Amino acid sequence: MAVHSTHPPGFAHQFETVEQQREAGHLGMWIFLATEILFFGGMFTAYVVYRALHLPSFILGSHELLVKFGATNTAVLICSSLTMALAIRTAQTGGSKGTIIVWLLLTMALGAAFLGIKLRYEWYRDYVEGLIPGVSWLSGGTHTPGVKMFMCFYFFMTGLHALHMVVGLGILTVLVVMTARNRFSAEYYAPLEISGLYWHFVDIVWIFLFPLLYLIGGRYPGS
Amino acid sequence: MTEPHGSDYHAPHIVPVGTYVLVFLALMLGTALTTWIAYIDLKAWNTVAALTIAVCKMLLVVLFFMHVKYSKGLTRIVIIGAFFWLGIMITLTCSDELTRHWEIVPQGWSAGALHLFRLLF
Amino acid sequence: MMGLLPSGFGVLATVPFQPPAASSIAENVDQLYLVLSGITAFFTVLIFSIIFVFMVKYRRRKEDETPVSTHTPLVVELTWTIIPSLICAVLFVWSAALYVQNGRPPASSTEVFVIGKQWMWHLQHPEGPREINELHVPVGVPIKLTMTSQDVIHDFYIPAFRIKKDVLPGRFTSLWFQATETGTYHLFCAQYCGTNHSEMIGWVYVMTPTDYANWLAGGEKAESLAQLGERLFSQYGCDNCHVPEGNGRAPSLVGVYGKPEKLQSGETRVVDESLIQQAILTPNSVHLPNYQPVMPTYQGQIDSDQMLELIAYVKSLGSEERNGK
Amino acid sequence: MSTATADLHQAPAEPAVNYLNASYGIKSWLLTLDHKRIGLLYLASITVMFVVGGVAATLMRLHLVEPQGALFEPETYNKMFSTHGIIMVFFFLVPSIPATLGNFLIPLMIGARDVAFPKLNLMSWYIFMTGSALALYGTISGGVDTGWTFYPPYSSLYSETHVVAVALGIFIAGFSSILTGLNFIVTIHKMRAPGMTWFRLPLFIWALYATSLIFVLGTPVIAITVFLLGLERLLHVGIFDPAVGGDPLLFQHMFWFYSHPAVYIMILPGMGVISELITAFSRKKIFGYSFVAFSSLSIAVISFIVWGHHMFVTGQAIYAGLVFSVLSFLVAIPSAVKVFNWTATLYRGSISYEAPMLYALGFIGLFTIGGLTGLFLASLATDVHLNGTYFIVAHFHYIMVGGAVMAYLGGIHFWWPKISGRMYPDMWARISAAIIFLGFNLTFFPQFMLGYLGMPRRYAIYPAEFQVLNVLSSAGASILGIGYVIPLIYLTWSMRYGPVAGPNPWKAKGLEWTIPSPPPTENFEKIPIVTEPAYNYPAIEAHDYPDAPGVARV
Repeated sequence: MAVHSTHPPGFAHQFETVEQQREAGHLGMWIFLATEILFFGGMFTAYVVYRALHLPSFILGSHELLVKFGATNTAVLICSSLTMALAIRTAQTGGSKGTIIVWLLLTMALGAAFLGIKLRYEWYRDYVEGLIPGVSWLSGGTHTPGVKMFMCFYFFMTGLHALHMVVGLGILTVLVVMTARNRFSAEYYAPLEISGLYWHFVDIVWIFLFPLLYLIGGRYPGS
Repeated sequence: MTEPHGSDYHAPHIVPVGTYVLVFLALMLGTALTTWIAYIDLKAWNTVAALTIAVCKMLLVVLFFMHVKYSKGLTRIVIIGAFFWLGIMITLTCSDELTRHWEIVPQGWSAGALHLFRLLF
Repeated sequence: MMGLLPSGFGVLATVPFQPPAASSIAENVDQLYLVLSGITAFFTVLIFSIIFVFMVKYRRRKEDETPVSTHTPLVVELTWTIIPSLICAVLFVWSAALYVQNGRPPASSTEVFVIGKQWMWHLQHPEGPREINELHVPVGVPIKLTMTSQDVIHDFYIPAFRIKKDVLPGRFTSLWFQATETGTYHLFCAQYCGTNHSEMIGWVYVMTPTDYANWLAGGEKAESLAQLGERLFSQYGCDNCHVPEGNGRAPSLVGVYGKPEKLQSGETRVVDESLIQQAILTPNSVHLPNYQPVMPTYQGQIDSDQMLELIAYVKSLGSEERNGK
Repeated sequence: MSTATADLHQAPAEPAVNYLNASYGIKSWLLTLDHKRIGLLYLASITVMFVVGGVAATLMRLHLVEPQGALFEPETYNKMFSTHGIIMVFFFLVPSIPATLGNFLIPLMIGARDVAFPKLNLMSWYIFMTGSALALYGTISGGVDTGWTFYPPYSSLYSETHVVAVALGIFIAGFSSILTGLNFIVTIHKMRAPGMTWFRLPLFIWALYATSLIFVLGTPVIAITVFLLGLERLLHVGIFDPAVGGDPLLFQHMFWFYSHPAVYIMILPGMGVISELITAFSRKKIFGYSFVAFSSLSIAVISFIVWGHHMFVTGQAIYAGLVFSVLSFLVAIPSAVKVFNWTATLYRGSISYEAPMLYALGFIGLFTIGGLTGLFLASLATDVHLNGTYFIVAHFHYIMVGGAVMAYLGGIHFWWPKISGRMYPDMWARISAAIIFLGFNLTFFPQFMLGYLGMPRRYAIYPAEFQVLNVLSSAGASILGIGYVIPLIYLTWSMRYGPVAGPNPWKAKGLEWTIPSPPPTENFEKIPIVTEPAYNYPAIEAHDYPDAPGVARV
């Protein structure tokens, strides 16, 4: 049994080796993401059922959404995934803490931009136009119950996703502070790596939400 | 001390910046393609196309950004398991929700089976 | 103290072990139940006796004794994997066949409508009589119950007939039975539905055909459901568009009941109670190709009693046409 | 595996410093990262919840002594059975064995110093307490009357009780389950001592691994489901409201996607405990180790594809009914395999009858009955008659109480010397085991008969012809209640006055018995190196004793 005379930074007592700790952290995060898949999955299941039962209404509802903002936000999130990956790579290769912080801050800026666009140009507009069931709902002639159902799913799913974005921004803030305090090195950067997994996961959720919410039934003339 | 039964451990793989940029460009292209296809009339295939592209984009993110391409077994089992379970939930829920309007089972087989059991017991 | 015991057993002797079996379904369900009880008893006794024998035979006699090792032959494991599998396979096929059989009402069934609401049962006979928490039926005649709820989920349960089905709002579910014994039987709500769930109970009276005819004749003269529905049909102006000849702004409803229709969405659905209701409440969701989606929704205007009357009317149109041919 | 068995007759000394006395004060407990102390925190909290749920059950049984109801208005009775179900299912049975015995034992059994994420472990307990507090608030400040199943539209639109508070409590407590499951899976994968291969793990670990899979894969779905229910109730958006195109049955699907596997969250750890108990008290290797291990995993997997059998009469499509029925029968097979293997383990053993073994044998018997009556409910045609009646109530209490609670008590009695370092009076423990067994059967066997006779469940008043069986059941419940109170008393007593137990009072195998009782905070002075399979009790090869009549004695 190896006796650790010197404890590397961030090493916890219950582990025997740094490697064991790193693997445990990794596996833990992946299992957490598996639970997240099932968490969003419950919502997706309900979505699949109601979409099949109320397809015409879901198409009508989907056409209330603005594709340009959905697509822009997809691009914004993909950019933020890239900057996140580069932040981790910088730490892996022993880059300066300044560079890591710049990448992290860029990631945060892009995340904030996503939320900004969502709030200002989409949800606020929906609020004004009375498209938010239970909060501000002006049911006009074309708004069958199915349309309301669609808008429910739109807000539940994008809302839950946005909540995850906010949590992600919080985690990134902590990472910036930790980096500034020299907690990471080329040998130890597990928190960065694990938070990165979470951030990419949130990106993947949006990759599915975009076509499933904004593009039902296509947007071609006559659709 | 190492994992007692053959380790999953791999020295952390450092992905070249070029790979990240290529993946990024592919993702952006995918987004553009998804949006563009939505404006073309493919009938029911619009949804199929959009979801296919989304799955490809997800694979790119998972394999490269999340480094699954460079990690072994257990991580992949976790991911595949999670999607498999999601599949169970959707499939079996739909086995009820989407078959309620189906014609009731044809008369023949159940009556036949019942007759068989009357003979047996 | 001693005197209490026999009377205690006397009370126990009054406990019935089987509910009355008064329908054709009850007989075949009871056969299956009996076989299942046999299987349960057999394996329970088997496991309990083996454990008991081992407990006695292999009890520890000395603190430091060493037991004889036993190995795990694969054939033993396979035996007790395969035998339960076979038993389960047999049980599945038998019970599933019965279930499908018991779920299919004969074509000749008389239809009775059931509405559940907190906390009572409304029952409507096709001839017109309405009942609350009571159902009078003739013996030997297949009866089909078409059921819906006005509020929460209920469940229509007649233990003596071994039948049960949830009664849902916004949908129609059905049950059928053919009573085999005259008598009075419990009717229960078996899905928890709120405060007075346990008071949502009633009685089913199975009568001889003569008695039943007398009962029908004795009640106040009521219009049949279909007649009431016909009145509503013109009252709401449905007949302006749904003209029988089929040349109006909306499809003719003559003979549609029970037939498959291809909808605008491409889906083909058989016209049943649920579809008729859906067409009245959310017309656009089921509208037919070749017609404009001009029908307004009647959501909130038609209560569930009226809905049943309209459905009964549409169904009667079907039968008239069939009679005509 | 190094063994440090102490002689029973020699009064062994307690270790001077152990996890119980390593630090003092409330704070040292509330901020502890030690898995053993966290296990005890859970033990205390779920005991409180068990008492709350138990009181509700007792009052219900008292009420049902008379057909017109002896105590309450129907409204109160409805709140009573809802409280009983919600508290017992979500706040007692689900965390019972995993969060107490699992937390305490997993690191000890696999040779680790702690679970993989101790801080997360403590956080799970705080999350659980938050959820419990909300649920208790909801039930005390006016109650909830939806039953533990929360079926809409009753729960979403009609009930006028504290549904949101309780649903939120369940939502929050769900995350405690998720994090506990995550912690266990990572611990079992990554923290095993050298030489502790998968097939040397105690079967309790296999069972908890299977349980954790369900925690991780099922619990998120109940979380999102009650979340949707809460939103539906607050905003009336219509997700489960048929009037605007929603489908109440969708809730039932999503609810049972978790809640059926949750049944196996309750019983699988119990099965693991029984494997430990049977081997320890018959001093035998388990019969068919790999079959028992893999049956745990297959039960966990199959548990996710059978949920529709709760919906055979709720308006589910006939095809779905057929699919779910055939899948439900599949569960019977691994369950049967387990029962047969436990029974076969006794064969040629050296069986002794201390209290934990009595619980274990009781478990096998009651689980057998509970399991076999499940066949009635997987069978479509009989389920139509029995669904929603007392038959269901009896069936799942045979599994949940006759199974899970018996195993939980057996496990507590078995590991109590390890947990507290003290022995309890064995005679009292045997008496209480017998009382529980008898009381249990008297309570729930009449309910099978009531169900077949057609008495629906959740009835505050009932037709008079059912009275005799109800009185019998209530009588049994009072005996059962006494049976539960006795262990509470002597276990508490033993913590202070019980004789010192020593490291291995049962002479059992397993890493947890190689260290002092109570264990030191770090568990192992030196991480052990494992060289032998689980349950490696000494045994004589039969061919060495060709004339041995059944069992050879040395």
